[in-house]
Amino acid sequence: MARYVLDFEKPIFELQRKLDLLKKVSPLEKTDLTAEIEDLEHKIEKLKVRIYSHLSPWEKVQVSRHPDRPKTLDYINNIFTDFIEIHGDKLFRDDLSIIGGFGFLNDVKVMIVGHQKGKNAKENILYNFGSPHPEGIRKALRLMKLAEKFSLPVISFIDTAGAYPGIEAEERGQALAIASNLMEMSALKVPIIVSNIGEGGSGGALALGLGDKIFMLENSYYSVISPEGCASILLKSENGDSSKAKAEASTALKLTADELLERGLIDGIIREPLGGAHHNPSEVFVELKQALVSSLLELKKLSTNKLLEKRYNRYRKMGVFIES
Amino acid sequence: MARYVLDFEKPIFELQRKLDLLKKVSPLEKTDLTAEIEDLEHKIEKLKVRIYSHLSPWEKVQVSRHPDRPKTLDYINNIFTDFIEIHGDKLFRDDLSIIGGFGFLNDVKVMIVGHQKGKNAKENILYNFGSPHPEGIRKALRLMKLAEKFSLPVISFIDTAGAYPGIEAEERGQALAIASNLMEMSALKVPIIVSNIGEGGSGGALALGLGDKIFMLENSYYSVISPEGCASILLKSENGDSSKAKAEASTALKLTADELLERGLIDGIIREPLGGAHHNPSEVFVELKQALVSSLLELKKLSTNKLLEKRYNRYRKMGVFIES
Amino acid sequence: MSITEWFKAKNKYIPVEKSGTRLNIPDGIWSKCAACNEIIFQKEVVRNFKVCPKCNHHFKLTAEERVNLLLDDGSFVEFNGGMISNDPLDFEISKSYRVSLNQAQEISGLKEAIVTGEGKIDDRLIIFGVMDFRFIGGSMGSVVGEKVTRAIEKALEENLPLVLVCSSGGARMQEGMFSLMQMAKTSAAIARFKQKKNPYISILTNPTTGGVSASFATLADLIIAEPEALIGFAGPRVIEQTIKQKLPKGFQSAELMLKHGMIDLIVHRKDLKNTLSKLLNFLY
Amino acid sequence: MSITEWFKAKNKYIPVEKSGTRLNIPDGIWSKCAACNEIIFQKEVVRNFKVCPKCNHHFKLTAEERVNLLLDDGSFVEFNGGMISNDPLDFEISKSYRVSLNQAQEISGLKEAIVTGEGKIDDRLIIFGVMDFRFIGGSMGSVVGEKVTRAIEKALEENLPLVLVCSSGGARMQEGMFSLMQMAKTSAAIARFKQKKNPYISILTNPTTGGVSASFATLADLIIAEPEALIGFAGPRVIEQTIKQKLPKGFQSAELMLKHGMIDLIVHRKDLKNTLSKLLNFLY
Ligand SMILES: [Zn+2]
Ligand SMILES: [Zn+2]
Repeated sequence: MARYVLDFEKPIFELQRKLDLLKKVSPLEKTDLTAEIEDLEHKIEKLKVRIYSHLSPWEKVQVSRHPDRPKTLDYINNIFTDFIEIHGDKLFRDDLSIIGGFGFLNDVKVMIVGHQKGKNAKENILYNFGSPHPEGIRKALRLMKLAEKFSLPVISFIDTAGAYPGIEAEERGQALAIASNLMEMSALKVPIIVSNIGEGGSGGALALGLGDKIFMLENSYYSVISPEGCASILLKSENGDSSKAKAEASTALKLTADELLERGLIDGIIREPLGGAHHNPSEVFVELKQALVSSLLELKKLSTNKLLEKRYNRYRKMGVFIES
Repeated sequence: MARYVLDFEKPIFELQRKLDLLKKVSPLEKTDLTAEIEDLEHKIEKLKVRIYSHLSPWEKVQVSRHPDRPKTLDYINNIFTDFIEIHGDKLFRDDLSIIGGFGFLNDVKVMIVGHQKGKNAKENILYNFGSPHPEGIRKALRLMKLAEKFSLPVISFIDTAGAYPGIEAEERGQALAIASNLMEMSALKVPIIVSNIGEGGSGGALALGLGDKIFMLENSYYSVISPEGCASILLKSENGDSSKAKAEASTALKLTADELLERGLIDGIIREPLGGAHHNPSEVFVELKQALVSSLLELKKLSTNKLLEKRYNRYRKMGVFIES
Repeated sequence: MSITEWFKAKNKYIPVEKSGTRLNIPDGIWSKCAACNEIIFQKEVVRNFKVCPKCNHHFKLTAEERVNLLLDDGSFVEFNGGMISNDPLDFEISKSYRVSLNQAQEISGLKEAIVTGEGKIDDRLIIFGVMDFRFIGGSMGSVVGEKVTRAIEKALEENLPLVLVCSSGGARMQEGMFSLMQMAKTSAAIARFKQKKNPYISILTNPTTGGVSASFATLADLIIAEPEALIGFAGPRVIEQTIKQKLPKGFQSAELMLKHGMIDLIVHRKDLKNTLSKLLNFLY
Repeated sequence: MSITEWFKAKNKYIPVEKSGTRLNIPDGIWSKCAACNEIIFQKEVVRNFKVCPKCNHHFKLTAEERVNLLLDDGSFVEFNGGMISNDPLDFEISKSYRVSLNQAQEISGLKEAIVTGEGKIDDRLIIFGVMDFRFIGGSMGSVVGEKVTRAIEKALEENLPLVLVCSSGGARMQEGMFSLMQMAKTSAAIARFKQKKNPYISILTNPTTGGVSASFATLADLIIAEPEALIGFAGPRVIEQTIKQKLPKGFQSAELMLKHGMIDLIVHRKDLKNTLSKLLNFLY
């Protein structure tokens, strides 16, 4: 079980610790503790179901950021074979917050791109917490254009709090880099399948997220602004930093997979094991792989023109307004 | 007359100084100095012809680098109207060693690009002595691609000792930037007319120099390596830094306009006034403008396919070898 | 009178001084420039295209002031003027989105943060859009995205040049992912527009950040910025929170962005129409 | 026997150890690695694809060693093997170019600094070229430019993948502007090649600089570099003279260029053929 414990998970971990203790002392005691152990195990299972099966949007946001959650490289290694990593934007720098390369999805050759987060402090520094600079956004585009030239479908993974908001990122054209990806991806002549495996933070996520099929993991989120950002802007007079404010913002933003599916903004949800993908990653790998394979099969039936027309129309109709 | 005096010009300037002195004292003297003055003027004219009309390759290299020589911006201001400068590579930086923008050549809308050198230390720091970093090379390409989209012919001016050989220039991909320009320019769907107005230093010059018509000013040079570089590599045991070595290298490299025209590597030579373009710039502006106008007229008659085929063949046949 | 009616009704040039609520310039005959603190004569500011005569600070213009500044007298015809937001998320934090919309409409006299239509620049017909910062910080929700997209599509269909004047803090968070998707929608429309060779010029005014700068605003063939306009992706406060230090003065200014190669040219407001006209002549 | 005859004559795999003059590795059973100064057993180095078993330094390979390393046994057929330089400038400084050419031919057993032809990688037919640094520093004059261009054109005509192994100090100054123009010629040929969708992979080995790196070498769809290879435009000495300071260690190495986004991947020589084969499979 995970080392890193979220606030709302604490009751489960309390009982779990009790159980571990009980199991440890059991052989040393004279009285038979089997019943107590079974009872506690039962209790834990019930508590898990009670807590995990009705996560609030803000709780899901926290799960989506769990350090033990599988990251893009885990999906690459468990879903694809023969991965060959390709580096660089051929312009400025190899931004490691973006990973990509060739791989086989079963017997189909594909190009993979994704945000790469770390699982610990050291990795997170290396990957800049999965937050790309413009060169990372451009690296992703370069790989996608390479895929287009050689007719390889693009499989994209989203997992970022957002494009990096730093001085140099601004100076090197973060805005233009994102805009260019959106423009180019909208017309890329190969299928693009996007899976949001964790955080879908605004423009930095969308820069790898425009495509023909958009999946979200059950506990991932996708939002125009982080709940924290939203809370601090709208609730600055009250306490925008409080958990309550963040929870309120998370709910208001309708950022969960369920909310977005309901509004037609995504195509499907990959269910996660109780407590999140890190409680049983292989289950998620299998389900996501299945979704990718069948989507690819479906998209490959379309002519390029039809594919691009559908993609355009998908985004063309997004938006809600009244005309008088 | 120019402030900056080249070694081989010194005898002329000596006499000139004498003449100036004579003219100054003449009104104060009792004897009539008119004859002496006229004689001296005559002598100077003869000396000028003798020295300037048979410049050696190394002397021409020196003239090509003369600080008072007209620079790209002078040609822009005197040949074109309604110039609007356009900045930046949309990637990293606006490299001021490259200047470019829209302008009218008579009534024809064109895109102008060129290396920009300074005429004094301050300007040269601003323009980095006309030596582009990769972002300058890419800026030029961006303007040329813009010209292609909007069907504007490209008028390019070459005047650089070479692409800047610095750490950051290497890190940002100087080699790839130059290569990309060559590749893209070879297939650019608008006429490209190139004028070498001073220094044509290797790859940094060629990066703006691939085109359909290549002109050189009489005292410009165009070379695979600077005479200094060539001398220091081949004559390191002797004194590669000596004027003699540089002169020898300049001759061996066949880098003058005459030598290159003879070998079919350029299309025409713009004659300069005695002593170089800075002795009477407007003469050069008029002659170069005439050459640009008539070349453009000629090139505009070609279909795009024909234009590109001719451009390809032009470079395709360059090279001398024996097949057994 | 709605802006639509107003624009339709007007047949002659409406001088800048008659326009609605002014931004950053306090009322009164004399006032203090917010940028240089000098005392300036209101009429002179207005005559100077709302540019401070002392420090050249470019005050924000309203949509109608911008129309008057850039388009030929009486040439503007608005499109889709009646389009309004439908609050797709029933959004309410501290204040309901519907209330914000009503307030913005009252303050600006506009229905949304952008006005689009067709008009002429020196007799050349163009498709034109202009954002108004008074309307929830010029933020882009469904209506802005839709109107921009329709303007792009119209320019494409009719083979006309496209000119968009941007002024925006970014995506409108009150419409959540619908707002984010307007970035995709408008960028996709630009991709189609660029398959033909009609020019698209964007004018970035103070400020242009977030979802607008990261979509259609920076995808133009030529990007003009007004002097000292704040231009970037992340807002300055977000950056300061991330890097945990104050930003240098002038960071994210048009001048810095020009230096970093992101902008084609900076043009003083008084020369804007003329430069735009010349550029269109080169491209079209 | 010329390299052409040699290549034509051979029908079976010629192991690396039988090849001609070695670079950087002194003869003898035991020797010192020039990179790490460790004593290394010659046979082991050769068995290890001329990579130092102690420090992984990749010693330069000759053209024929490279053919043996990368292409299927006996599959290589050379093109244009007889092409030689004609000294277009009658170049002579300190030593005549003709003498340099003769010496290079003697040392290398080659006619020029590149060998081109067709061959197979895991049974896949490709157009292949490999430069040899022993021949006037792998410099590109008319012959190299022409042979590279013909190889590109051949790959285009026959719809075959193109693989070029680069090793060059740059343009060949003894052919003056003819050399510089080979950059234009080869890059123009690549532009045409790229209009179709056949893959072009370049392999940058130690060193790849100057006119070769600034033309066809870096225009590949994928760029592979060997570990620690010196890759750049300007040579290190020229840079040091310009900036008037010593360059940091590892500057212009393949590893630094990878970090700066200029190279797709770095591959150890022992994995080179296998990786190349896999990449071709993804692209073709
Ligand atoms: Zn002021
Ligand atoms: Zn070693």
